[in-house]
Amino acid sequence: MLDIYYFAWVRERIGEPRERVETGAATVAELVEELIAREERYALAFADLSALRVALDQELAQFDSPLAGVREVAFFPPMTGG
Amino acid sequence: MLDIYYFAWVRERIGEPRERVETGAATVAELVEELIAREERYALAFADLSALRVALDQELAQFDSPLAGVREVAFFPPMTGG
Amino acid sequence: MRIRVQAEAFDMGAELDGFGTGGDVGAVVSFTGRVRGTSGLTAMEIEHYPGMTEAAIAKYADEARDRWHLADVLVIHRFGTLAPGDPIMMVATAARHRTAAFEAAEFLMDWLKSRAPFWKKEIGPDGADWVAQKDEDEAALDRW
Amino acid sequence: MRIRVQAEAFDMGAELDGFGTGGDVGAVVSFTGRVRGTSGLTAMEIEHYPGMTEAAIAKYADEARDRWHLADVLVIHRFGTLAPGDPIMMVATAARHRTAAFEAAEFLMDWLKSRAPFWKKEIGPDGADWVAQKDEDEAALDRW
Repeated sequence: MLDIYYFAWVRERIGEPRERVETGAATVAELVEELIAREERYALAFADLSALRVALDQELAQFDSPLAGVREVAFFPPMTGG
Repeated sequence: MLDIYYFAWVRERIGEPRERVETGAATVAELVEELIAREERYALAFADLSALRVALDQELAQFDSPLAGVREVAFFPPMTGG
Repeated sequence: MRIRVQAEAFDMGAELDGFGTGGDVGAVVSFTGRVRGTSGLTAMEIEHYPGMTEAAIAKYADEARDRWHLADVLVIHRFGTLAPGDPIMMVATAARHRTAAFEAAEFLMDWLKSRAPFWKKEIGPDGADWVAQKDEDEAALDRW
Repeated sequence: MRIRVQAEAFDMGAELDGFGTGGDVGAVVSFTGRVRGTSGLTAMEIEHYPGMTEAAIAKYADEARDRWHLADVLVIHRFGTLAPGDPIMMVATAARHRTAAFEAAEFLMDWLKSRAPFWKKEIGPDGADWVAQKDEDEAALDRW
């Protein structure tokens, strides 16, 4: 089981801040493909991966990063703190 | 009549913070020569002009700057504020 | 080292009271960011990623402390709904010399801006917009 | 714009209270210099040139304000006898964006350091020494 978090406009497009999924995806990219295949709102949120960032267990990662052992995935746009 | 001010170690070598002089010097350099000729303590204070700065009427100037119309001259080492 | 992620407002002056008063500190630099009340902005909403936020800030603060031998470092960042004029965040650095204190503060700002998980939304008369990352903010990281 | 040359101590936090709270200010940067208590230093004496000091500071503050479009600028510099840990001086700048606020504060520090008529003398267990200007401080002016 994997906890997925969404922030900012990704959260708004998906329509929820968090969900728990069962997945066999080996990488972040494979997980994204699974989600896109599910529903239109995911396709909308993940339409342009270059506009998105991903964190695995609260550390910034890449879309080709492996998911083995990961408990928490987060998708969000580039940060705008400060 | 010209007011001359001395600061920091220049003041300490000259032995006073301020004096009033009557001079016909046309430039700062000429004034310095006059002072050096006066007494040993001036020769000591003005031994190395590259270690000194000069201000005319409270504005930084050069040793070849003219003294015409100037009321106040100040000699001091490089500033160390901040 | 003082790191806080909070919804509450803070007072820049009060936070700096007594900051960096150690024996070997010659320079204290602070930066405070505020909500600008321009273009009819009525509010700013800041979302963050609890847990990751604190960890990311601690990582950059540690790095700044080690790299510039800081005697002290402070980072405060707010989330939630803010009004124009409100303080958003602040950093402060204490070092022996001014160059180190300035560089460390700018380093922290550049990293917090683009790598700490905060997202700003501007609420104005015509609706709400997520603030887009600026190319210059991403580029600013290259100098470190 | 607030410029003060004074013998009295000041409180960095209190001075920043309410500084740069104008509507268009997004960034406030402050620098505070303190007497370091290293090498057995027991006191620091700061001499200045009354009149010229205020004029020089006002000139650099004006220049910083115009060049970086500052909404506000503050400079305080002390003279007289200071103890280790005492604040020597501070500058603060308020601007729309962080880069302008940081640059203006560094500009002011670099000029105050080498062009405002102050001279520091360090008093230690072995006597008193006038602080010599550092080559790097003079060189720092070139970047502006």
